[in-house]
Amino acid sequence: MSVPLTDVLVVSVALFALGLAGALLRRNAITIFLSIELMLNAANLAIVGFGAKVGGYQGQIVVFFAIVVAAAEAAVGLAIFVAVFRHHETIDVNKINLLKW
Amino acid sequence: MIAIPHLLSWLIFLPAAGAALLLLFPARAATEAKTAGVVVSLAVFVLSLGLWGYDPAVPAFQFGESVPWIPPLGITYTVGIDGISLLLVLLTTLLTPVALIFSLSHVKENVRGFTAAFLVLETGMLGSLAALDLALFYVFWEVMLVPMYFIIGIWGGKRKIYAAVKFFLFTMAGSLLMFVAILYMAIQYHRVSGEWSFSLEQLYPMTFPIATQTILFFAFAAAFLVKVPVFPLHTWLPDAHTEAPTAGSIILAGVLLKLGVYGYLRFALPFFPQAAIRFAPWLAGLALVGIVYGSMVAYAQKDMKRLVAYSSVAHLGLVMLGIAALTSTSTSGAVLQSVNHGLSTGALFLLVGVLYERRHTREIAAYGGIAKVVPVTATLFLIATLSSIGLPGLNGFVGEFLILTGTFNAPGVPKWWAIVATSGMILSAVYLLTLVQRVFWTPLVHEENRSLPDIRTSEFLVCAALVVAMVVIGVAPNLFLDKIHGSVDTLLAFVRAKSAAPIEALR
Amino acid sequence: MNAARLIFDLAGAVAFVFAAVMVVHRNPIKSLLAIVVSFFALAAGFVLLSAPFLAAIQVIVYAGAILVLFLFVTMLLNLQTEEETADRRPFQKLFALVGIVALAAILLSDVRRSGEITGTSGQPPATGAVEPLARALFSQAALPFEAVSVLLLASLTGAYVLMRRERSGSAAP
Amino acid sequence: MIPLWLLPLLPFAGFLLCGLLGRRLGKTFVTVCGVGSVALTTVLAYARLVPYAAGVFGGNAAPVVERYGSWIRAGNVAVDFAMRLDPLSALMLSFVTFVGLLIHVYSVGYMHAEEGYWRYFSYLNLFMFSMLTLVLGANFLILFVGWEGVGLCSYLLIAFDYQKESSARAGRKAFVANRVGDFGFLIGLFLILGLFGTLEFDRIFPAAAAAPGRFAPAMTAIALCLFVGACGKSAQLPLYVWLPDAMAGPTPVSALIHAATMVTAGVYVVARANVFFRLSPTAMAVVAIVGGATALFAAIIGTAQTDIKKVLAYSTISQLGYMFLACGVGAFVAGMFHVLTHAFFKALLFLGSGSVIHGMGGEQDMRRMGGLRRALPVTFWTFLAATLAIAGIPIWAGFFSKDEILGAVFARNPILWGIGFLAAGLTSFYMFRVVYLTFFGTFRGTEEEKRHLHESPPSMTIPLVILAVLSTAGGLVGLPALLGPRANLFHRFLDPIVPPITGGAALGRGAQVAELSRGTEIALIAASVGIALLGWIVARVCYSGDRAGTIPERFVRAFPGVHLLVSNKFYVDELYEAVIYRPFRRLSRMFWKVVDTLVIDGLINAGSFLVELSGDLLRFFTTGNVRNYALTFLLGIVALLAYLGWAPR
Repeated sequence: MSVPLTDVLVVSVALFALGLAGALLRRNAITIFLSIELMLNAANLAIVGFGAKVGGYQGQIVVFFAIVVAAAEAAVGLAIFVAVFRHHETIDVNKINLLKW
Repeated sequence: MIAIPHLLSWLIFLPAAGAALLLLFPARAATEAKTAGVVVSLAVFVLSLGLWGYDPAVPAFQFGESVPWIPPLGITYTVGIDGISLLLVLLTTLLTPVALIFSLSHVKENVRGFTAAFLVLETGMLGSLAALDLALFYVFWEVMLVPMYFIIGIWGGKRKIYAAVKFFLFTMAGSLLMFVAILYMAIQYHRVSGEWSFSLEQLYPMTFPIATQTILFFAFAAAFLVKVPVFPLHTWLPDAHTEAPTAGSIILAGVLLKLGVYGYLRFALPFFPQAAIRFAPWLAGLALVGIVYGSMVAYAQKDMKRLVAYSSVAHLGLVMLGIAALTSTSTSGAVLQSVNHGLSTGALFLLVGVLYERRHTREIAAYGGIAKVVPVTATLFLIATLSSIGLPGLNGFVGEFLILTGTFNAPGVPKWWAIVATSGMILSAVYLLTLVQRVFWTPLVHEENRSLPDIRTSEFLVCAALVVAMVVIGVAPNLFLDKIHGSVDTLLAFVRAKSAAPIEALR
Repeated sequence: MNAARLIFDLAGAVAFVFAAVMVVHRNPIKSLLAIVVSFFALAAGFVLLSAPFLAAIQVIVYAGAILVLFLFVTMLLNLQTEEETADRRPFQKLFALVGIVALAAILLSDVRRSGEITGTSGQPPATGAVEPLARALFSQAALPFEAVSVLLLASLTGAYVLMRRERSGSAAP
Repeated sequence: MIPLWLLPLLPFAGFLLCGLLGRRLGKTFVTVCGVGSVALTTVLAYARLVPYAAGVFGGNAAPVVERYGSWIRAGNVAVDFAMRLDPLSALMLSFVTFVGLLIHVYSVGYMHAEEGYWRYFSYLNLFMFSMLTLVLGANFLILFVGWEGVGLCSYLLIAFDYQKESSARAGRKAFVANRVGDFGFLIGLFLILGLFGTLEFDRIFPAAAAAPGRFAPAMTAIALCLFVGACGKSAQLPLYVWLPDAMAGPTPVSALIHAATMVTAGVYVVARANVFFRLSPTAMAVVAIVGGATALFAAIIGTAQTDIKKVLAYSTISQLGYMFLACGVGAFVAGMFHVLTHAFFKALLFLGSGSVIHGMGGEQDMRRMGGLRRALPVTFWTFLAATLAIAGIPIWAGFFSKDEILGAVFARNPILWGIGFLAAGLTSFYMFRVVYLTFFGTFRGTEEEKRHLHESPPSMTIPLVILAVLSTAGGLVGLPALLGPRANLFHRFLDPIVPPITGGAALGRGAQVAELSRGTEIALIAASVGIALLGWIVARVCYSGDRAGTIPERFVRAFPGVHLLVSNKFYVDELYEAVIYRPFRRLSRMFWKVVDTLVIDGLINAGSFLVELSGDLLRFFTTGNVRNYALTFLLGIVALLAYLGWAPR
């Protein structure tokens, strides 16, 4: 009476691919960031799935930490967006090339 | 003389400790930083005099210390000196306070950093000279590079960045090759003995097949010959010397170049005797080219510091020739001449610095006829020049004579080596006396030179110290040769034994 | 086919659909709301994988705090819809699609082998109780836990520094 | 017993005192220190010399060697601080100290107005130190210390007036030309060291003399190398060019260094190493030919010079040539005899010319002088004595030495004798030309100069008189062998240092003149007196009386090419400029600009350019667009996973 691992992983891969598509194809930084969060969650799902299959709580602990890191990342990332927006009046990543040279 | 325990370690780390201490000073305490630097370096000099107790009768490293440093890899902190390094150590401890005292009144910006860089440099130099563990040596060798890079790059002249980067890349390229060779040797040792060790004591007896030896020899030689520098690896030197602040030039010419010579004698020669002997004619050839070519290019220079820099190429060519000849006489002469060159060229750079600080140009054409305005500077400059061109009675002659006669009478060495090298004696007179003539003699044409102030007391004192050393070595060279001689003989005997053939047979 | 699997698949489908909405929608606010829904669905999935604590965190922290932070920022910046400028990067799109498909294909091909994984840890399967999780967290993972708290502090500071407006003309002393 | 080391060290102390304190303590101090130290040295030297010389004449000629410990000790080189007194060094010591003292005294008057008075005396004292070291050194390396030391002092004193471009240049030229000689000298030392393992005179010379057959093959090289050094120091062809320029120095310096003492050091070395030279006929021939050629060549140039000091300079070169000529034919003693007499009369000539220049207020051009006989009587008479001596008029010193040389040369090679004979005539001619142009006729200078004309102070004239006496009577120590075998004191004194050589390669003999028949000898003396008188008469006809100058003018008109060539010193300086200096400068610049900057740095900069270029190319991958980076990341991961998935497990 449990969820088969295959289902979990399929969902995870699907979500991950979606997140990837968003990150690569969208130009709005917020959306890209959200896509990245989505990928993170897809990974979390896979880990929990594996954890349930293997047994014990290790998987859940890892995901717990992943969520905390995601929180930290969100805080800093959003702060960067605000700072960038102040300078450039946009967060369209096509128009921001701070990382050039 | 009271024996001070751990004298070498004190010498090596006292400057570094001083540098660390300096960083606690407030950034604006320039005078205090300078004074502290001078005091520390003078203390090191005084301490280093304790090394004079070195006993030449004992053919081994003395003042030795050894403690494990990185045990899993067999890396130890092993130091000790013999007759070859003794004089260079003393030269280092002498020239560092000289350079710092000279800078007392001339360096204005970030004095604290400047002084600290010098002290770290001194640690690097002394460590390199005393290290008897390849890994330790390599660490100190690289430690020298960094402060010198900053000294040129921050306190240098107009093209300082170019010069600093060039200096860094040239020497780094050489020493990285050496690093690979060091690792290879340690791995080989591990393969043979099952242990890790980088200490000279363990590695000296290793023999390699001639093909391997050749490659390793070239890797080591690359590091040392760039530093010397041997033609055609010398082009970093004029730029570095010219752009470095005066104190930097003094140390660069006085000590850093000698470390190339020292490294060659301490490592390249005893590790790979067969390769070293096989390529000795090539080394001698480059040295001879260096003598003639360096002299001629020096003659063509319009910039005082560049001229002196090229003269270093010529003089060190002579030193390398003495080493390539591999006789006791010429090699002893080469070691002594290294010290001599440090003194005379150090003094020349110092005095060029004296002029530069007053007039802010190194162009020879901007001077002329100033002997009347600055008689003391002119006299000291003349003495340094005479020392540099090998006037008997001053230090340069003793070294030159020993190198030349040792080379000339070395069995199996073609006579023309020494004959060509002796022509350097004529050439050095040509370019250095021309410099004296153009700078100090002939009519005074530039009005702004009429009011040049003469040498300051502090500058005079350090220069006088160098002059005294020149005279002492010139008149009583045995004081120094007796210390050198035994170690050189031991080294050559080792080389001969290890190459398992008389040196002559391998040429 | 058991009920748990059915419910999980359903939740996965919901998560996928709303995630797709998030990716496709040009209005960032609506994208945000869509992903909140997606995360709720994922939380449901966690419950089914006997990780109720994570489900709670997913709802409270992720959806409730982090995404709300996103919402605030988005509204603060007053971002409306993405500008309709033509994105003249055909190669970017092409390669991205190829890459995504390839990655998904590789991952899915590996998923087929997931049946090989068995419970080898020797530990009993998770029951969903919070207490053993807490025990594990504060004993085995005590050090990472503390480290993560420092990370949070650092990110807090970083965010503060980044957000601070520099007063023009007042150079550092 | 006065230790020998004291002799050089006294002037050295004088040098230090004058040099370090002289500027502050003033002229009196400098005079006391500078002259006093040399006076003391002279007194002490004679106190040592007189008993020694008595010993030599008493048949006890053993050289005295004093050792003061090791100087250089390394490998197979061991050199001692050691000084040696033997007849040869005793001879040199006697006139170096004495003439040196006279010239110091003379300088007090001559240099009294100079700003660099202290500097002058410190250099002069340093010179005395070096010269005494050179003379007394008991091995080649100590000798070399003095050898280089006198070169240094010569350099410093020529360039004494360093603010004058010409003086500064002349100083450097002298030093470099000397260095070229020293180059050969050093190679010679290396050879000696290699062959004998030591440089000590009392070991190498007996060794070579004891086994001539063994050492003879190497001797040509050694002797020629030493001779190269001698050529540099003693201004022989082709290295003589520095000596005429050296006249830029103060006149007493020219007298002391460039006439009486330093330039004869080369002859001293050849005489010192006579054992080596005599083992190599080739080297002897070279010495003789170079000496003879120089004697004639310089004498020819001397006839057309107008600067009084230049005439004397070329005269010096010519006379030095004589000395080498003598050595080259094996008459080392005769050569040294000429060194001695030359020291007296040439020093006197220079000091006399100095007195003239002093009286003329610095003018050196003889065309602007004339009739100075009345204004400068002492100078005139002493100068005349010196002229008679150098011209070889009997009873004056030069006659004896020159005659002995010519006799020895005739015995060996009549062609060389012809050269020497011709040079003797030319010498007489150009010297009397100087006398007539300077002291006879009417004054040709400006009115102002005429008013300024005055005889020099006693400090200058007294040395002149003393030297005149010596120039006149000094030759009597070396009476010709004609007057009996024991008449020649000089030979009796010096013969011990010319040891007999046994074996096939031996060339020299004790007394060469004795070989000639009495009749030949008398004929030779007559011939040389005759040519000396002929030179005098020609000079008188050309430069004195009513038709003064007309004959030379006619000569110039008849042979303009010859005159141009001679008065321009055969264009040797120009030749050196074109063949040596200019190519050297060009090559130096070429090395710097082309080899260093273009080739070596070019290669290195090409390397760095490659690095930069690849950086520039790779830069296009950093678009700055985040999505590009992410995409690259993704593709990388796909590639990695594909590799891991498909790689064989």
